[in-house]
Amino acid sequence: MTDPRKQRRIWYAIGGVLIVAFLAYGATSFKSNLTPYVSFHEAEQSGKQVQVAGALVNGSTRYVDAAKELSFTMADAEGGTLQVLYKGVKPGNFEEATQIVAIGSFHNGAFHAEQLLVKCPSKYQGLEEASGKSGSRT
Amino acid sequence: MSEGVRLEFDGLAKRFDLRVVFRAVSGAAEPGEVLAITGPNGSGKSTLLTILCGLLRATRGEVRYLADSAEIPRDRWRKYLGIVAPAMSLYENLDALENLRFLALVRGMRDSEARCCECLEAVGLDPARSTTVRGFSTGMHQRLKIAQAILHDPPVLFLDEPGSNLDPAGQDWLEELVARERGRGKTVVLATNDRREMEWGTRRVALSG
Amino acid sequence: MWRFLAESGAVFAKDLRTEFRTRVALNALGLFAVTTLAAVSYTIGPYRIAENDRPFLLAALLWIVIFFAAMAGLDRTFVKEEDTHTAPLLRLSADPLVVWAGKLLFNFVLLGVLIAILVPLYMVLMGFRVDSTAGFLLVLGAGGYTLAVTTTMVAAIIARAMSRGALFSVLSLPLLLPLLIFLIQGTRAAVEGSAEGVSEALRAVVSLGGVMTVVSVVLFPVVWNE
Amino acid sequence: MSRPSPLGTVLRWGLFAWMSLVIWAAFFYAPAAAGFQGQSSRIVFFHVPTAWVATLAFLVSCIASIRYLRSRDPKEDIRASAASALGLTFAILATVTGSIFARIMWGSYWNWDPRETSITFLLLIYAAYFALRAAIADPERRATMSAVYAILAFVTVPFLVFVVPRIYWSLHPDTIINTQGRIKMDSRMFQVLMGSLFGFTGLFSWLYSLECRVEGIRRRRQHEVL
Repeated sequence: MTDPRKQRRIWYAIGGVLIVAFLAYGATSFKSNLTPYVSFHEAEQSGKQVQVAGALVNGSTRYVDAAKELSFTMADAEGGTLQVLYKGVKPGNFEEATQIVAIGSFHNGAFHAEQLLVKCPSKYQGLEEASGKSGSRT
Repeated sequence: MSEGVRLEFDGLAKRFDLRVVFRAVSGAAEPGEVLAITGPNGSGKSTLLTILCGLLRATRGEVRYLADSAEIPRDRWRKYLGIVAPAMSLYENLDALENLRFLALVRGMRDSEARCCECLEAVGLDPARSTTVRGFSTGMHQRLKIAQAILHDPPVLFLDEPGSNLDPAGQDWLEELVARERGRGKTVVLATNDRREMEWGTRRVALSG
Repeated sequence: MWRFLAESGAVFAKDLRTEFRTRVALNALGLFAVTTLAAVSYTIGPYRIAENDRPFLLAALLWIVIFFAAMAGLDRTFVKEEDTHTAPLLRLSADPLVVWAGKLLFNFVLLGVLIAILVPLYMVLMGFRVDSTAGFLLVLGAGGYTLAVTTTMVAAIIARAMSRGALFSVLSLPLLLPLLIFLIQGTRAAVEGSAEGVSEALRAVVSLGGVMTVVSVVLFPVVWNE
Repeated sequence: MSRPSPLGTVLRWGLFAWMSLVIWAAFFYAPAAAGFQGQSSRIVFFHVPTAWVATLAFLVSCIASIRYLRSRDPKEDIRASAASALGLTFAILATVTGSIFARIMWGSYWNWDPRETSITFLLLIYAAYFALRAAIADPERRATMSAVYAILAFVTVPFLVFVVPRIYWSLHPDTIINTQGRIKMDSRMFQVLMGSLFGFTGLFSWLYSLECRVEGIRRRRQHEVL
């Protein structure tokens, strides 16, 4: 109880440190495992409704217009692949997709997607530059 | 806490959104004095008292509590004051003793039980100590409020129309109480329009409407 | 320290005693919870959700019911002090942090009672089953605390305002939405028995609760004394 | 009222010229980006700066709130409310521009992409902030309560605005400076974007000073009544 103002400042400093500590503690948990995606392996094992994310394998797309059936192969970062079947209209920018999320379940040897989310190339680059480099992404 | 407290306020003004309650009110009260604040209805007597006891911030101006000319910081004022005001109530669902016991506990008072009973006796509520406040008459409620204000024996007492709803005997007893507290070096601030109560004042601040 | 505990205990005991005599807050909370639960159970019921969607949807619905009920009653302790004009005396008598701790404890216990009644009912009515009971209890406990600490702060703010009814939920929800997201994920993980998922969500909830606690300790006196 | 200073006049005209240049450059200097529908990538020059200003305003409002609680200077309250009002405006602009972009690129105006979610929370908080201000008549109390709420919001919102969009996979194009810390942008586009960010920040500071002055005059007139 020497100087109340000094004391208060110390308490505020402790409070600030605590807040930062709590935020840091939480942030690690957000980063590590809060994504909704599962690995291809897990999707094949569980057969439950899951979300998988991966890249489109070039040239694997097959689309039957009359039946509105789309099939393609997805590849994950470790090089694993997954055959995906989707009933419905092919998304407009599907061929240009760099990354795809498929929501559905694995059964009868393929992943049956009920919904597809398509991420477009998000490179803010000029049309002419990008077209020369397409397909050579990391 | 036997030392006396000098109360000063200077240039106080209060405005609610568009309504100006008062502008530039100043005054002071020494230990052993009774400061009477008078003024017609709506002149801001109760508002002034809430500002003086630190429950409301003034738009402009300053309030100071001085003990031996050392200023008491605002967040400690509450330890030095007791207040009776119409706009403040006790817990309706608790009985008289429970109310005082609770207030004594949160004030961190020792041997609170004895002190609570003493205060109840002082205001003449001893027979009603286990009656729920909901069942109190307005006069009894007023007495309990006074008991609550003197519970911790504060050096500053704010009394906002303390005699309202009291019977003649109660008013006599109140006058005695004020005189006694004054004699013990307490600072009393009294907001009233009652002619008799105004007489108790040793200083006066008159608010205009 | 002991003094602090004794004094906040007194505030808590006072609130509990008045609550027992009137049951305003408990009725508000309980009736709200039971009504929403009945509506949810009637319109959705235990079998209308596909097996695959159950963990997530049932977890989401459970927390929505709890949050709804919380919005209905957790502001009572502060609003009642203002409405019955007892707040000024409490303000002059007690240390602000003592009031905060007492009220927080009261809200936490109130939520605890609500959860203790609601969750078994929910399990029966919705066919809700949990794989990891310990994880579920931890999520409920941490979630209840963080919910209580946030709403206590917002309730203290709105008690000093006009037209409070709607204001309480308007002010609370933006602050509580992240918590809601984490709690739903944690509960879902508990349902599926994923210890890892539970611990991830718990860390997020504890982090949020910790931040709120620190901020409340600093800011509650400011709000309360205003 | 004092006459506007010559420096202020120069700055205002400079801002006007700069913003005109930015608008011109956004459409004629920068190229269209690959993979976007038609010319839709150009919205980035307006969408990103408005979102940035909304966040900046939120930060300014929070700092002013903390300063108000420390100094009790009504000027800080004016600053906090002025920054919040601008923040709300720019958050709405960011939402609208983003929503139009979403319609063109993903086929729906709104699909709760994480970034759409986080801006919604920002909007909700701003809205709640003004609901609170409207509900308190006493100016000192209004200033304190809204300052506390702004700080409460500020400690919870980072979870949503800054953390959640980075955890979840999002349809939203990568931020300019991505997780690897590399700038992924055509140099001409980058120049225009930086110019636009600078211009919008200037626009914000001009509007902010105007807003503060207007509110200051409004209050002074009330004080003249006093």
